[in-house]
Amino acid sequence: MIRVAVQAAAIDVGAELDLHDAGGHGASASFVGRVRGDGGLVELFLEHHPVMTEAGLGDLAHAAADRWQLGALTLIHRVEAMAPGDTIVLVLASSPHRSEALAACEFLIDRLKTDVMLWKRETFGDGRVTWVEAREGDAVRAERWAR
Amino acid sequence: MIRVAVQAAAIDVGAELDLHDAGGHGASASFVGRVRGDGGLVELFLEHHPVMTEAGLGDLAHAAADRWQLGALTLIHRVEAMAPGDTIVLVLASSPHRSEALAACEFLIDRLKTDVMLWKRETFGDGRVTWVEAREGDAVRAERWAR
Amino acid sequence: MALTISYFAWVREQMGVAEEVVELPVELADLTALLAWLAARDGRGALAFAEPQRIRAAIDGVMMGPRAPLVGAREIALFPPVTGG
Amino acid sequence: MALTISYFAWVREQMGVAEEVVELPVELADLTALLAWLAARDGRGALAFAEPQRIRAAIDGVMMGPRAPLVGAREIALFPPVTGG
Repeated sequence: MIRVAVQAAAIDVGAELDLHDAGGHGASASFVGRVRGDGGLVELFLEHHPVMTEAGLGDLAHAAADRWQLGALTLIHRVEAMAPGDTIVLVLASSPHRSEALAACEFLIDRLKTDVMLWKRETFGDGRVTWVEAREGDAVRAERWAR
Repeated sequence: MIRVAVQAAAIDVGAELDLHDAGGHGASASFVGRVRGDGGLVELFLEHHPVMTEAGLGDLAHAAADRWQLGALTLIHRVEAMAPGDTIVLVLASSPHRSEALAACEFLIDRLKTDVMLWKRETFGDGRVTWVEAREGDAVRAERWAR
Repeated sequence: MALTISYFAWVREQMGVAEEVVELPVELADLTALLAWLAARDGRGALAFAEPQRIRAAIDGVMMGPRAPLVGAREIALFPPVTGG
Repeated sequence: MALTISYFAWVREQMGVAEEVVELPVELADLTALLAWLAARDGRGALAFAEPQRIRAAIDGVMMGPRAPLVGAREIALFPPVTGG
Protein backbone atom coordinates (compact mmCIF):
# COMPACT_ATOMS: atom_id res chain seq x y z
CA MET A 1 0.00 0.00 0.00
CA ILE A 2 1.43 3.35 -1.10
CA ARG A 3 0.05 6.50 0.49
CA VAL A 4 1.25 9.91 -0.72
CA ALA A 5 -0.14 13.27 0.40
CA VAL A 6 0.70 16.96 0.17
CA GLN A 7 -1.36 18.89 2.67
CA ALA A 8 -1.67 22.27 4.38
CA ALA A 9 -3.27 20.61 7.41
CA ALA A 10 -1.17 19.36 10.35
CA ILE A 11 0.25 15.85 9.93
CA ASP A 12 -1.27 13.45 12.47
CA VAL A 13 1.67 11.07 13.01
CA GLY A 14 -0.26 8.69 15.27
CA ALA A 15 -3.14 8.32 12.82
CA GLU A 16 -0.71 7.81 9.92
CA LEU A 17 1.16 5.13 11.87
CA ASP A 18 -2.10 3.29 12.54
CA LEU A 19 -3.10 3.47 8.87
CA HIS A 20 0.35 2.33 7.73
CA ASP A 21 0.60 -0.51 10.25
CA ALA A 22 -2.81 -1.96 9.58
CA GLY A 23 -1.26 -4.92 7.75
CA GLY A 24 1.47 -5.70 10.29
CA HIS A 25 5.05 -5.76 9.01
CA GLY A 26 8.31 -7.36 10.06
CA ALA A 27 10.25 -4.11 10.05
CA SER A 28 9.16 -0.48 9.95
CA ALA A 29 11.48 2.48 9.58
CA SER A 30 10.28 6.02 9.94
CA PHE A 31 11.50 9.56 9.64
CA VAL A 32 9.81 12.64 11.05
CA GLY A 33 11.12 16.09 10.16
CA ARG A 34 9.98 19.05 12.23
CA VAL A 35 10.28 22.81 11.91
CA ARG A 36 13.22 24.07 13.97
CA GLY A 37 12.97 27.43 15.73
CA ASP A 38 16.64 28.29 15.13
CA GLY A 39 17.66 31.93 15.09
CA GLY A 40 14.29 33.21 16.25
CA LEU A 41 12.24 31.64 13.45
CA VAL A 42 8.51 32.19 14.03
CA GLU A 43 7.04 30.91 10.77
CA LEU A 44 8.11 28.60 8.00
CA PHE A 45 6.09 28.90 4.83
CA LEU A 46 6.46 26.18 2.19
CA GLU A 47 5.36 27.27 -1.23
CA HIS A 48 4.75 24.45 -3.67
CA HIS A 49 3.85 23.76 -7.27
CA PRO A 50 0.75 21.66 -6.63
CA VAL A 51 0.86 19.48 -9.74
CA MET A 52 4.62 18.96 -9.76
CA THR A 53 4.88 18.33 -6.01
CA GLU A 54 2.21 15.62 -6.09
CA ALA A 55 3.77 14.07 -9.18
CA GLY A 56 7.29 14.25 -7.66
CA LEU A 57 6.20 12.52 -4.45
CA GLY A 58 4.32 9.89 -6.39
CA ASP A 59 7.34 9.19 -8.62
CA LEU A 60 9.62 8.94 -5.59
CA ALA A 61 7.27 6.54 -3.83
CA HIS A 62 7.07 4.30 -6.88
CA ALA A 63 10.85 4.40 -7.36
CA ALA A 64 11.27 3.15 -3.79
CA ALA A 65 8.60 0.48 -4.23
CA ASP A 66 10.34 -0.77 -7.38
CA ARG A 67 13.73 -0.87 -5.70
CA TRP A 68 12.93 -2.47 -2.36
CA GLN A 69 10.48 -5.09 -1.17
CA LEU A 70 8.03 -2.92 0.75
CA GLY A 71 4.78 -3.97 2.38
CA ALA A 72 3.71 -0.36 2.90
CA LEU A 73 5.00 3.11 2.21
CA THR A 74 3.71 6.45 3.47
CA LEU A 75 5.04 9.81 2.28
CA ILE A 76 3.37 12.95 3.57
CA HIS A 77 4.56 16.49 3.09
CA ARG A 78 3.04 19.52 4.72
CA VAL A 79 2.95 22.84 2.85
CA GLU A 80 2.08 26.50 3.53
CA ALA A 81 2.41 28.09 7.00
CA MET A 82 3.99 26.16 9.88
CA ALA A 83 5.31 27.01 13.35
CA PRO A 84 8.44 25.66 15.10
CA GLY A 85 7.84 22.10 16.32
CA ASP A 86 5.29 21.30 13.58
CA THR A 87 5.91 18.17 11.51
CA ILE A 88 6.91 19.05 7.93
CA VAL A 89 7.48 15.60 6.57
CA LEU A 90 6.70 12.01 7.50
CA VAL A 91 8.19 8.93 5.85
CA LEU A 92 7.14 5.40 6.84
CA ALA A 93 8.56 2.35 5.11
CA SER A 94 7.76 -1.23 6.07
CA SER A 95 9.13 -4.48 4.79
CA PRO A 96 9.57 -8.07 5.87
CA HIS A 97 13.30 -7.20 5.98
CA ARG A 98 14.95 -4.69 8.25
CA SER A 99 17.62 -3.54 5.78
CA GLU A 100 15.03 -2.84 3.05
CA ALA A 101 12.84 -0.74 5.36
CA LEU A 102 15.84 1.29 6.54
CA ALA A 103 17.28 1.81 3.06
CA ALA A 104 13.93 2.86 1.57
CA CYS A 105 13.31 5.34 4.38
CA GLU A 106 16.74 6.93 3.96
CA PHE A 107 16.41 7.03 0.17
CA LEU A 108 13.05 8.76 0.39
CA ILE A 109 14.10 11.42 2.86
CA ASP A 110 17.32 12.18 0.95
CA ARG A 111 15.59 12.44 -2.39
CA LEU A 112 12.68 14.45 -0.97
CA LYS A 113 15.06 17.30 -0.26
CA THR A 114 15.93 17.74 -3.92
CA ASP A 115 13.25 16.11 -6.06
CA VAL A 116 10.20 17.87 -4.73
CA MET A 117 9.05 21.27 -5.98
CA LEU A 118 8.99 23.20 -2.73
CA TRP A 119 10.41 26.54 -1.66
CA LYS A 120 10.96 27.61 1.94
CA ARG A 121 10.33 31.11 3.23
CA GLU A 122 11.41 31.90 6.78
CA THR A 123 9.96 34.66 8.96
CA PHE A 124 11.88 35.65 12.10
CA GLY A 125 10.80 37.32 15.32
CA ASP A 126 12.62 40.52 14.36
CA GLY A 127 10.56 40.84 11.16
CA ARG A 128 13.10 39.53 8.65
CA VAL A 129 11.60 37.41 5.84
CA THR A 130 13.95 35.37 3.63
CA TRP A 131 13.67 32.70 0.98
CA VAL A 132 16.01 29.81 1.81
CA GLU A 133 18.76 29.17 -0.76
CA ALA A 134 19.24 25.64 -2.12
CA ARG A 135 21.98 23.80 -0.24
CA GLU A 136 24.79 21.83 -1.86
CA GLY A 137 24.74 19.13 0.81
CA ASP A 138 21.28 17.89 -0.09
CA ALA A 139 22.19 17.45 -3.74
CA VAL A 140 25.26 15.43 -2.74
CA ARG A 141 23.28 13.14 -0.42
CA ALA A 142 20.61 12.59 -3.06
CA GLU A 143 23.22 11.75 -5.69
CA ARG A 144 24.40 8.73 -3.70
CA TRP A 145 21.18 7.06 -4.88
CA ALA A 146 21.60 7.90 -8.53
CA ARG A 147 23.14 4.55 -9.56
CA MET B 1 17.74 11.91 27.30
CA ILE B 2 18.75 8.26 26.93
CA ARG B 3 16.14 5.61 27.72
CA VAL B 4 17.12 1.93 27.64
CA ALA B 5 14.88 -0.95 28.69
CA VAL B 6 14.79 -4.75 28.51
CA GLN B 7 11.30 -5.96 29.31
CA ALA B 8 9.04 -9.01 29.13
CA ALA B 9 5.98 -6.74 28.88
CA ALA B 10 4.61 -5.61 25.49
CA ILE B 11 6.29 -2.49 24.06
CA ASP B 12 3.83 0.41 23.87
CA VAL B 13 5.16 2.23 20.80
CA GLY B 14 2.75 5.17 21.11
CA ALA B 15 3.64 5.80 24.74
CA GLU B 16 7.36 5.52 23.98
CA LEU B 17 7.02 8.01 21.12
CA ASP B 18 5.30 10.50 23.42
CA LEU B 19 7.99 10.08 26.08
CA HIS B 20 10.77 10.43 23.52
CA ASP B 21 9.25 13.43 21.78
CA ALA B 22 8.52 15.40 24.91
CA GLY B 23 11.36 17.79 24.09
CA GLY B 24 10.56 18.32 20.40
CA HIS B 25 13.33 17.56 17.92
CA GLY B 26 14.20 18.65 14.40
CA ALA B 27 14.51 15.12 13.07
CA SER B 28 13.43 11.75 14.46
CA ALA B 29 14.25 8.39 12.95
CA SER B 30 12.72 5.20 14.23
CA PHE B 31 12.88 1.48 13.70
CA VAL B 32 10.29 -1.04 14.84
CA GLY B 33 11.03 -4.76 14.53
CA ARG B 34 8.16 -7.23 14.87
CA VAL B 35 7.86 -10.98 15.18
CA ARG B 36 7.19 -12.55 11.80
CA GLY B 37 4.92 -15.57 11.54
CA ASP B 38 6.96 -17.20 8.75
CA GLY B 39 6.76 -20.97 8.31
CA GLY B 40 3.95 -21.41 10.80
CA LEU B 41 5.74 -19.81 13.77
CA VAL B 42 3.45 -19.56 16.78
CA GLU B 43 5.84 -18.39 19.50
CA LEU B 44 9.17 -16.65 19.63
CA PHE B 45 10.97 -16.93 22.95
CA LEU B 46 13.93 -14.63 23.59
CA GLU B 47 16.20 -15.88 26.32
CA HIS B 48 18.56 -13.27 27.73
CA HIS B 49 21.41 -12.85 30.16
CA PRO B 50 19.83 -10.12 32.31
CA VAL B 51 23.00 -8.37 33.45
CA MET B 52 24.82 -8.57 30.13
CA THR B 53 21.80 -7.57 28.03
CA GLU B 54 21.16 -4.44 30.07
CA ALA B 55 24.85 -3.57 30.03
CA GLY B 56 25.09 -4.23 26.28
CA LEU B 57 22.14 -1.98 25.45
CA GLY B 58 23.46 0.74 27.74
CA ASP B 59 26.91 0.59 26.10
CA LEU B 60 25.36 0.75 22.63
CA ALA B 61 23.20 3.73 23.55
CA HIS B 62 26.18 5.61 24.95
CA ALA B 63 28.31 4.76 21.92
CA ALA B 64 25.62 6.30 19.68
CA ALA B 65 25.28 9.36 21.91
CA ASP B 66 29.07 9.88 21.80
CA ARG B 67 29.18 9.53 18.04
CA TRP B 68 26.21 11.62 16.92
CA GLN B 69 24.53 14.76 18.19
CA LEU B 70 21.33 13.33 19.62
CA GLY B 71 18.63 15.14 21.52
CA ALA B 72 17.03 11.88 22.62
CA LEU B 73 17.55 8.18 22.21
CA THR B 74 15.25 5.30 23.10
CA LEU B 75 16.26 1.65 22.90
CA ILE B 76 13.78 -0.96 24.08
CA HIS B 77 14.08 -4.70 23.70
CA ARG B 78 11.42 -7.18 24.57
CA VAL B 79 12.38 -10.62 25.94
CA GLU B 80 10.70 -13.95 26.78
CA ALA B 81 7.54 -15.18 25.00
CA MET B 82 6.10 -13.27 22.02
CA ALA B 83 3.53 -13.97 19.29
CA PRO B 84 3.70 -13.06 15.57
CA GLY B 85 3.04 -9.32 15.11
CA ASP B 86 4.41 -8.38 18.54
CA THR B 87 7.07 -5.66 18.65
CA ILE B 88 10.48 -7.10 19.60
CA VAL B 89 12.59 -3.99 19.37
CA LEU B 90 12.08 -0.24 19.19
CA VAL B 91 14.77 2.30 18.34
CA LEU B 92 14.09 6.04 18.37
CA ALA B 93 16.82 8.57 17.64
CA SER B 94 16.28 12.33 17.48
CA SER B 95 18.64 15.09 16.53
CA PRO B 96 18.59 18.63 15.23
CA HIS B 97 20.05 17.07 12.05
CA ARG B 98 18.36 14.57 9.76
CA SER B 99 21.52 12.68 8.79
CA GLU B 100 22.56 12.18 12.44
CA ALA B 101 19.16 10.81 13.45
CA LEU B 102 19.12 8.38 10.51
CA ALA B 103 22.71 7.21 11.01
CA ALA B 104 22.26 6.67 14.75
CA CYS B 105 19.07 4.67 14.20
CA GLU B 106 20.70 2.43 11.61
CA PHE B 107 23.85 1.96 13.76
CA LEU B 108 21.76 0.94 16.76
CA ILE B 109 19.60 -1.59 14.94
CA ASP B 110 22.60 -3.15 13.16
CA ARG B 111 24.66 -3.45 16.33
CA LEU B 112 21.73 -4.70 18.38
CA LYS B 113 21.66 -7.87 16.30
CA THR B 114 25.16 -8.87 17.36
CA ASP B 115 26.11 -7.00 20.53
CA VAL B 116 23.24 -7.99 22.74
CA MET B 117 23.14 -11.24 24.73
CA LEU B 118 19.94 -12.75 23.43
CA TRP B 119 19.03 -16.16 22.08
CA LYS B 120 15.94 -16.92 19.99
CA ARG B 121 13.85 -20.08 20.30
CA GLU B 122 11.12 -20.65 17.74
CA THR B 123 8.03 -22.81 18.25
CA PHE B 124 6.01 -23.80 15.20
CA GLY B 125 2.39 -24.87 14.78
CA ASP B 126 3.46 -28.46 14.03
CA GLY B 127 5.22 -28.71 17.39
CA ARG B 128 8.83 -28.20 16.26
CA VAL B 129 10.98 -26.16 18.66
CA THR B 130 14.37 -24.87 17.45
CA TRP B 131 17.06 -22.51 18.67
CA VAL B 132 17.96 -20.04 15.90
CA GLU B 133 21.56 -20.25 14.68
CA ALA B 134 23.66 -17.06 14.51
CA ARG B 135 23.64 -15.57 11.01
CA GLU B 136 26.70 -14.36 9.16
CA GLY B 137 24.89 -11.39 7.63
CA ASP B 138 24.31 -9.66 10.94
CA ALA B 139 27.98 -9.81 11.87
CA VAL B 140 28.91 -8.31 8.50
CA ARG B 141 26.41 -5.45 8.84
CA ALA B 142 27.57 -4.70 12.38
CA GLU B 143 31.22 -4.67 11.30
CA ARG B 144 30.61 -1.73 8.98
CA TRP B 145 30.45 0.36 12.16
CA ALA B 146 33.63 -0.99 13.71
CA ARG B 147 35.87 1.86 12.54
CA MET C 1 1.60 32.41 -29.33
CA ALA C 2 -0.41 32.65 -26.05
CA LEU C 3 0.58 30.65 -23.02
CA THR C 4 0.40 30.72 -19.24
CA ILE C 5 3.49 31.61 -17.25
CA SER C 6 3.47 30.86 -13.51
CA TYR C 7 5.98 32.18 -10.99
CA PHE C 8 7.02 30.75 -7.62
CA ALA C 9 8.76 31.86 -4.43
CA TRP C 10 10.81 35.07 -4.75
CA VAL C 11 10.30 35.12 -8.52
CA ARG C 12 6.54 35.34 -7.86
CA GLU C 13 7.07 38.09 -5.28
CA GLN C 14 9.26 40.12 -7.64
CA MET C 15 6.86 39.67 -10.56
CA GLY C 16 3.88 40.61 -8.35
CA VAL C 17 1.68 37.88 -9.85
CA ALA C 18 1.46 34.11 -9.47
CA GLU C 19 0.36 33.53 -13.03
CA GLU C 20 -0.27 35.45 -16.23
CA VAL C 21 -1.36 34.68 -19.78
CA VAL C 22 1.04 36.26 -22.25
CA GLU C 23 1.23 36.62 -25.99
CA LEU C 24 4.83 35.77 -26.90
CA PRO C 25 6.64 37.02 -30.02
CA VAL C 26 7.00 34.06 -32.38
CA GLU C 27 10.77 34.58 -32.64
CA LEU C 28 11.31 33.46 -29.00
CA ALA C 29 12.95 30.10 -29.58
CA ASP C 30 13.82 28.78 -26.15
CA LEU C 31 13.69 29.37 -22.38
CA THR C 32 16.81 31.55 -22.48
CA ALA C 33 15.11 33.86 -24.98
CA LEU C 34 11.95 33.91 -22.87
CA LEU C 35 13.87 35.03 -19.75
CA ALA C 36 15.62 37.80 -21.76
CA TRP C 37 12.26 38.94 -23.13
CA LEU C 38 10.69 39.04 -19.63
CA ALA C 39 13.71 40.95 -18.30
CA ALA C 40 13.36 43.54 -21.08
CA ARG C 41 9.57 43.85 -20.78
CA ASP C 42 9.35 45.89 -17.55
CA GLY C 43 11.06 46.82 -14.29
CA ARG C 44 9.69 43.80 -12.39
CA GLY C 45 10.96 41.41 -15.05
CA ALA C 46 14.34 43.17 -15.08
CA LEU C 47 14.64 42.54 -11.32
CA ALA C 48 13.36 38.95 -11.29
CA PHE C 49 15.43 37.78 -14.27
CA ALA C 50 18.61 39.83 -13.80
CA GLU C 51 20.51 36.60 -13.11
CA PRO C 52 18.99 33.91 -15.35
CA GLN C 53 21.38 31.25 -13.99
CA ARG C 54 19.41 31.49 -10.70
CA ILE C 55 16.18 30.49 -12.45
CA ARG C 56 14.81 27.01 -13.07
CA ALA C 57 11.96 26.21 -15.43
CA ALA C 58 9.37 23.57 -16.14
CA ILE C 59 7.35 23.29 -19.33
CA ASP C 60 3.97 21.60 -18.83
CA GLY C 61 5.14 20.13 -15.55
CA VAL C 62 8.51 18.81 -16.73
CA MET C 63 11.83 20.36 -15.68
CA MET C 64 13.69 21.74 -18.72
CA GLY C 65 17.14 23.21 -19.41
CA PRO C 66 17.81 26.75 -20.76
CA ARG C 67 17.85 25.63 -24.41
CA ALA C 68 14.46 23.87 -24.28
CA PRO C 69 12.24 25.06 -27.17
CA LEU C 70 8.98 26.86 -26.38
CA VAL C 71 7.06 25.50 -29.33
CA GLY C 72 3.96 23.56 -28.26
CA ALA C 73 4.21 24.68 -24.62
CA ARG C 74 0.96 25.45 -22.81
CA GLU C 75 2.27 26.34 -19.35
CA ILE C 76 5.72 27.47 -18.31
CA ALA C 77 6.69 27.65 -14.63
CA LEU C 78 9.64 29.83 -13.59
CA PHE C 79 11.17 29.56 -10.11
CA PRO C 80 14.38 29.46 -8.04
CA PRO C 81 16.14 26.14 -7.29
CA VAL C 82 13.97 24.14 -4.90
CA THR C 83 14.75 24.16 -1.18
CA GLY C 84 12.05 21.84 -0.02
CA GLY C 85 11.73 18.60 1.84
CA MET D 1 37.98 -23.38 43.75
CA ALA D 2 34.16 -22.87 43.91
CA LEU D 3 32.34 -20.77 41.36
CA THR D 4 28.97 -20.37 39.71
CA ILE D 5 28.46 -21.61 36.18
CA SER D 6 25.35 -20.44 34.29
CA TYR D 7 24.03 -21.90 31.05
CA PHE D 8 21.86 -20.31 28.36
CA ALA D 9 19.66 -21.36 25.43
CA TRP D 10 20.28 -24.91 24.17
CA VAL D 11 23.32 -25.29 26.45
CA ARG D 12 20.98 -24.72 29.42
CA GLU D 13 18.47 -27.22 28.03
CA GLN D 14 21.13 -29.89 27.50
CA MET D 15 22.67 -29.33 30.93
CA GLY D 16 19.22 -29.46 32.56
CA VAL D 17 20.02 -26.54 34.89
CA ALA D 18 20.29 -22.76 34.46
CA GLU D 19 23.01 -22.41 37.08
CA GLU D 20 25.15 -24.52 39.39
CA VAL D 21 27.87 -23.98 41.95
CA VAL D 22 30.84 -26.24 41.21
CA GLU D 23 34.11 -27.08 42.90
CA LEU D 24 36.70 -27.02 40.14
CA PRO D 25 40.02 -28.91 40.19
CA VAL D 26 42.80 -26.35 40.68
CA GLU D 27 44.64 -27.59 37.58
CA LEU D 28 41.93 -26.19 35.23
CA ALA D 29 43.79 -23.26 33.73
CA ASP D 30 41.47 -21.77 31.17
CA LEU D 31 38.01 -21.89 29.53
CA THR D 32 39.09 -24.62 27.11
CA ALA D 33 40.09 -26.83 30.04
CA LEU D 34 36.78 -26.05 31.78
CA LEU D 35 34.73 -27.16 28.74
CA ALA D 36 36.76 -30.40 28.49
CA TRP D 37 36.20 -31.05 32.20
CA LEU D 38 32.44 -30.48 31.91
CA ALA D 39 32.28 -32.74 28.82
CA ALA D 40 34.06 -35.53 30.76
CA ARG D 41 32.02 -35.10 33.96
CA ASP D 42 28.74 -36.68 32.83
CA GLY D 43 26.47 -37.52 29.88
CA ARG D 44 24.77 -34.13 29.82
CA GLY D 45 28.10 -32.33 29.73
CA ALA D 46 29.35 -34.68 27.00
CA LEU D 47 26.35 -33.69 24.86
CA ALA D 48 26.42 -29.93 25.54
CA PHE D 49 30.17 -29.52 25.06
CA ALA D 50 30.83 -32.07 22.30
CA GLU D 51 31.71 -29.18 19.94
CA PRO D 52 33.47 -26.55 22.05
CA GLN D 53 33.87 -24.23 19.02
CA ARG D 54 30.07 -23.71 19.18
CA ILE D 55 30.31 -22.33 22.72
CA ARG D 56 30.87 -18.73 23.80
CA ALA D 57 31.76 -17.70 27.33
CA ALA D 58 31.70 -14.71 29.63
CA ILE D 59 33.60 -14.41 32.90
CA ASP D 60 31.94 -12.08 35.40
CA GLY D 61 29.89 -10.48 32.64
CA VAL D 62 32.71 -9.96 30.12
CA MET D 63 33.04 -11.99 26.92
CA MET D 64 36.26 -14.04 26.91
CA GLY D 65 38.17 -16.19 24.43
CA PRO D 66 38.98 -19.91 24.88
CA ARG D 67 42.38 -19.24 26.48
CA ALA D 68 41.05 -16.87 29.16
CA PRO D 69 42.33 -17.96 32.64
CA LEU D 70 39.82 -19.00 35.28
CA VAL D 71 41.75 -17.66 38.24
CA GLY D 72 39.79 -15.05 40.18
CA ALA D 73 36.51 -15.78 38.33
CA ARG D 74 33.30 -15.74 40.37
CA GLU D 75 30.72 -16.45 37.66
CA ILE D 76 31.18 -18.10 34.29
CA ALA D 77 28.39 -18.01 31.68
CA LEU D 78 28.42 -20.59 28.84
CA PHE D 79 26.16 -20.22 25.82
CA PRO D 80 25.82 -20.49 22.02
CA PRO D 81 26.61 -17.50 19.78
CA VAL D 82 23.93 -14.85 20.29
CA THR D 83 21.04 -14.64 17.81
CA GLY D 84 19.20 -11.73 19.33
CA GLY D 85 18.04 -8.28 18.34
